[in-house]
Amino acid sequence: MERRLTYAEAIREATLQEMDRDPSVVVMGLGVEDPKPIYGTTRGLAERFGADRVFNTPLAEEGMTGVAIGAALAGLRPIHVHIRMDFVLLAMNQLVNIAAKSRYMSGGAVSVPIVVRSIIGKSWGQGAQHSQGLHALFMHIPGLKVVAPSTPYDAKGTLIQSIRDDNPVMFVEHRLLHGVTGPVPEIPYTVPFGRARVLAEGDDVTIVGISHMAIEALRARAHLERAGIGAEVIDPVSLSPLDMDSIEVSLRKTGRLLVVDCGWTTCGASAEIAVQSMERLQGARDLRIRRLGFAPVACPTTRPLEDLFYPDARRIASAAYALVHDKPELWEPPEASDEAGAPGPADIEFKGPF
Amino acid sequence: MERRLTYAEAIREATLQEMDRDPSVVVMGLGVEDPKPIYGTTRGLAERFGADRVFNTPLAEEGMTGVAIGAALAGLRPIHVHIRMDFVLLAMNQLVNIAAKSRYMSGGAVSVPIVVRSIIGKSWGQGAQHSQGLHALFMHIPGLKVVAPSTPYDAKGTLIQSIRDDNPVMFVEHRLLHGVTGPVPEIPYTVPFGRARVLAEGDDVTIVGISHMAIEALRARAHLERAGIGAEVIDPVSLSPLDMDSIEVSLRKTGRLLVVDCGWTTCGASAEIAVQSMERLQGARDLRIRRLGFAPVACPTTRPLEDLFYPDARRIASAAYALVHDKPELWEPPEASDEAGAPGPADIEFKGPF
Amino acid sequence: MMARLYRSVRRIRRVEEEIARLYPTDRIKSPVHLSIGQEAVSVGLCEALRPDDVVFGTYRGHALYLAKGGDLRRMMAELYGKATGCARGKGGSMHLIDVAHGVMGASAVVGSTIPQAVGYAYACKVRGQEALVASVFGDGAVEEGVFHESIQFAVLKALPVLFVCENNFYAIHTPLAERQPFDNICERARSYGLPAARLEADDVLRVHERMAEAVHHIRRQRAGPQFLECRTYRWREHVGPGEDFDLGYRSREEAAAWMERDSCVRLGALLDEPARARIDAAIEAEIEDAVRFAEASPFPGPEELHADLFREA
Amino acid sequence: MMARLYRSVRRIRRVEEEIARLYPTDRIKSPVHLSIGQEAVSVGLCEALRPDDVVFGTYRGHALYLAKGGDLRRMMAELYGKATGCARGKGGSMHLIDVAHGVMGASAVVGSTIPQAVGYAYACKVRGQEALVASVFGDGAVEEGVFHESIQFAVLKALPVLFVCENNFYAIHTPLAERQPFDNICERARSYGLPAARLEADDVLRVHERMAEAVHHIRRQRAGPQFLECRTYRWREHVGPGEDFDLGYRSREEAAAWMERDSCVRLGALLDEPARARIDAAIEAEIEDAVRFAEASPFPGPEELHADLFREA
Ligand SMILES: Cc1ncc(C[n+]2csc(CCOP(=O)(O)OP(=O)(O)O)c2C)c(N)n1
Ligand SMILES: Cc1ncc(C[n+]2csc(CCOP(=O)(O)OP(=O)(O)O)c2C)c(N)n1
Ligand SMILES: [Mg+2]
Ligand SMILES: [Mg+2]
Repeated sequence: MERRLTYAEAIREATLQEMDRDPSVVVMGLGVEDPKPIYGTTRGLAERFGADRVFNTPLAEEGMTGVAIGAALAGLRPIHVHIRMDFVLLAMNQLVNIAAKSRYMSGGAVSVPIVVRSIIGKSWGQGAQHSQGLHALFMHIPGLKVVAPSTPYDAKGTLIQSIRDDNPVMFVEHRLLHGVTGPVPEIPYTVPFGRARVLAEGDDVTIVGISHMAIEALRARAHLERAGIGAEVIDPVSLSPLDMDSIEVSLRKTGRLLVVDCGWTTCGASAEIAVQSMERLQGARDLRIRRLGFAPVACPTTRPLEDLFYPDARRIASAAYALVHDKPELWEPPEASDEAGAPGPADIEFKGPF
Repeated sequence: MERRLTYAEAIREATLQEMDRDPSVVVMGLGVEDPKPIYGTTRGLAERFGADRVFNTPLAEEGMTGVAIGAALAGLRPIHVHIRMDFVLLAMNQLVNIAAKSRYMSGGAVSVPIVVRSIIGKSWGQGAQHSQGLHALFMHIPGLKVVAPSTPYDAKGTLIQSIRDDNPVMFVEHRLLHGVTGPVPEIPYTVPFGRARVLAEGDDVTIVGISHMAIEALRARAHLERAGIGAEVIDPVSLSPLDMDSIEVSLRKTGRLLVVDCGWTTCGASAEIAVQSMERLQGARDLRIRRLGFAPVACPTTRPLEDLFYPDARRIASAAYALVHDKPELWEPPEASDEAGAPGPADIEFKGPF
Repeated sequence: MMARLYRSVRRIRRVEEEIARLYPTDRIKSPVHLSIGQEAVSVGLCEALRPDDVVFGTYRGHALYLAKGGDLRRMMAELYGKATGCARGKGGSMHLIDVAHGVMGASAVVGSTIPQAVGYAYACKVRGQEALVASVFGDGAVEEGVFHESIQFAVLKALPVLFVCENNFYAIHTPLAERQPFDNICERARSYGLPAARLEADDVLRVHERMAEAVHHIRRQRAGPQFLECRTYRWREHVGPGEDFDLGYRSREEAAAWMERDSCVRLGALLDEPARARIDAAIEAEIEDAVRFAEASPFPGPEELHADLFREA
Repeated sequence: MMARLYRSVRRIRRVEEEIARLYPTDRIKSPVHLSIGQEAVSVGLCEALRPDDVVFGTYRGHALYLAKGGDLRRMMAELYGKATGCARGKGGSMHLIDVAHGVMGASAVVGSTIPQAVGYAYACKVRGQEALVASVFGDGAVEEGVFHESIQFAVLKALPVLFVCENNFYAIHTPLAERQPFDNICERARSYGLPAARLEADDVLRVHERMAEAVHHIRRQRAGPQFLECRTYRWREHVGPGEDFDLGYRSREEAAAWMERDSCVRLGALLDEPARARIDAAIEAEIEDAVRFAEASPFPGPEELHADLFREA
């Protein structure tokens, strides 16, 4: 029988197996050793590996990121966990000015093998400061790798890959993915960076869904199927490096690209994927593009506005439909198709900001 | 006779005139009151307006940004100056989590009228941490305005506009622009955000040059002219909001877009301008695009590599030529044309990081 | 004064108990960080402030908002996500604001309002205003570098700020001793050269007395900021309506010692019964009204999504 | 020991004087922040360290690099932007590094290597290594929040770090008193509960003695970090080869008092003349060789632009 884990369990298993394998791996962050250990992803690690290798930090994101970098320079492989990506903004100097540049500006004398795990929050009135998907900020910076897996399988495989990578890796999770289950082999394995996954095939439109939006894209695909549209759904998995080859193959078939991100679109991952697509196809294949992401405001807390702030399966389907039929969205999936349309579990609402 | 000022003098004049007009304007930052006052841009302000309105700060970017925000909430209009944009990374939390969001998450109860001036460094071995153009990071964030004037005229006009704006404005300068001279009326005037400038007309290719790259684009245009290519050069002036209307008008004519930035391209301003161009023209006009920016590494200090790291007039011309003739760059402007090609003064080399 | 203090503490307590009671209905779709047990700090502080003084707080902000005079109806509506909320439904429990009453806003990023308080005070000082600013934050916030940067500038410029650290001994579930080398927050503050004192904040009268003294000094002597560490205790879970003694990170006994000294009960006992009953009844009526208001209010319409990003003339 | 100390101070002084002499040729296309006058700090520190100990420094890094044993040829080549430089021409004067000799790198962002030193020490401690880490930074760095965050964690985990603050009284042209409320850096450090002392760093013998003491304690007692404030003086301009008394932010008299107590001269006078002359001659020869090496070395080729971003197996 196929072994299934949640995304959170997959992350925990990857961490545990790598810590078993390599004594230089350590886990640090606010609440990694806690009765509510980062949604279970760090549960039991301190008991197993001891306080030296798994430790809570003071509230000091910039400083503790520097500590992680320094430990990495000395040969450790720290995994630094942030329960919200929003807090990583406090550590931008260490990440961008130090971690991303140490190797280059030392002419290769050192390297900084750190993994920065951070979680994009969503739902239950998280609000403006607990909901940001800021992966594009890191994609902008040479010297950082960025990965944002959407399945438990890839969560485990890319986390192991991240830990073994000799460079700083921003590991982006999404709060609503933690409860999602999927097949995960017990044996340790890596999923390489720079390889996108075609989650479902289709001939009419290519939907690239980042992180949690890969799941929404799959749901949208079911809606579209009933409207006679075949959507190919691609999960880039890693954002830096970005596997444009796979996206290009799909676009040569469909000629239509919809990129859906759990982040803003301006200078976002969706902009980059769209423009690289165009750079590759221009002169060779007509291409129509479209981006969806956070509304260009801060995330409001009240539910009716929050629902408008985020793209979801229905709006993705509408946008894809418009792209295919070359007109502004007029079509909406029928209400009744919602249940049937969901290939994954409905979002599990969670309460509280953590 | 036309009155001419340097870019630095224009900034100083804008500041001085606004401080005269509005007692709530204050200037703060490391070295604003200094024998070498931010390349002269804050010279004499402390003597004129007193220590309460012009003051040096401790080295504490995050905290002092919060101080500026708090002062703005109380009705002051702080101009916070950073001699390098790289240091603004220390203040990302206050800028992104607070300044950009205070108005929205208070439902409009407050606003944060601050101007954050920061300077992109270049030349004389500035190196990885004194050379970054990070405006794309701010463009990504709703709630921040971003402006990057390239001429003394626009420097004065947009700075006055920024100071009068009731919202946080990131005012981006470039070290090599400070010495550039141009016509600047003495009377205070504003240059509105969201209006690009067509610096020179042409039919074959549209070159959008951001900040200092607008000048390099003009130089490239002279090279191209001699190769029979007419380049239209556009300076977006403000990056958020972005005047895509003007760019669209140009592209409907040329069908070819080269965006040149003094920053990285991935998820950069160049990506955003390219993708919005495509979103507007798809189905209406065939469009070819190309981006140039920093090489995707940290900025090296040694001159031979530094020269390769940055786009310059010659490489811009080559790229535009390739775009027009639809082939990889083979053409280079002849060496001899360099002098003639430069419409502005040659870059003034400066020594030292400040 | 005793009646005022009692009313304020009791009102906050009851509002939060009511929030906890309503929470399982899922009509409050917002994380709530309750101050139950910690009310004495906000009340003691705000009763020492003038209406034109301002406060900056945190996501654990109901108590400070109410104590400073924030509108209860609009707070309740905010928790319900309604258009009549103090942030028009866009901020929720973690971002309460009432500028008219000097509640200048709160942040869900620990420590991040501290420098704003200092900046506000800078503006007050250079404009010759008498207003004073209180910055309220938890024991965790002291660990953030920005706390130091803020206090440094406040002392350097002799600004009218009262720093109030609500030391409830935990940051989420991590005790202070796991995060800070020593239990000596005051000493660290004092190293910047400002007066700093520790007080047990289980008695609102004492808290108020000390706050009033500090406020008086800051306002009259204009010699710069002061710092007060208020030792207090959170009775409920870090976030949410319930208790959390089952989690194992702290014991019910530890809490019981604080609950026994409940400021609300002790103060109530000092009032004469009919006066107390009148206050209590008025509070209940006010809460009922506020909840009704919140429930009856409309949600913001879709056009609200794009409103309020920028202020344009 | 006296000869060693003299040699090291003199060598740094002469190297930097030579850099200043060469600078107008524009062959060093890199901003240089000279330590002339401040050598005693780096020398006193590094002579107290073992080869396996490591140091983290700043853009004002020539002295620390050389004192710790960094390769002079590769440093000079780095300033020239040559492929043989310690960072292959990619780092320049502000980013000197020599891992083999425990010079772990420097940053041009003030304060930003302090937490790295602490993190390195964490690794040493949990792996049971005896190595000790020195973190060297200026008086300006103390103002950054990250200084506090770093010291807090170092004390919390009792890490083997020696914090060395080179207090030269200025950050660029701004005197300490305009930036910090009091001239009491040690007190602020001490509030975290670690031993902190101030010393006048005009005498390399004394500096060395105190450094050796601190190092001994940290290594043997394993009781955590220590802090030393070294009061010193920068003789040249903040950045660049010249003097800057014309700028008006400080006076030549102020500097003269320090120059009179020049560590290099005083120590040299204690040595017997032939020994001193031998040392001096060797230094001159070494410098000449290093400059020749730098000048003769090739620039990195264009393929180097994209190398060294990532380390790939
Ligand atoms: C900068 C930052 N880091 C981490 C968090 C997650 N977090 C939320 S509340 C909290 C505890 C803060 O403790 P304290 O300051 O003592 O306040 P209390 O909740 O006890 O009132 C933490 C760590 C955050 N919100 N902001
Ligand atoms: C974070 C940051 N802010 C500002 C600067 C600009 N800057 C460069 S050196 C310097 C002065 C630092 O003074 P100090 O720490 O005392 O060192 P010193 O130069 O005196 O050795 C400043 C402000 C910087 N490099 N980094
Ligand atoms: Mg607490
Ligand atoms: Mg100094």
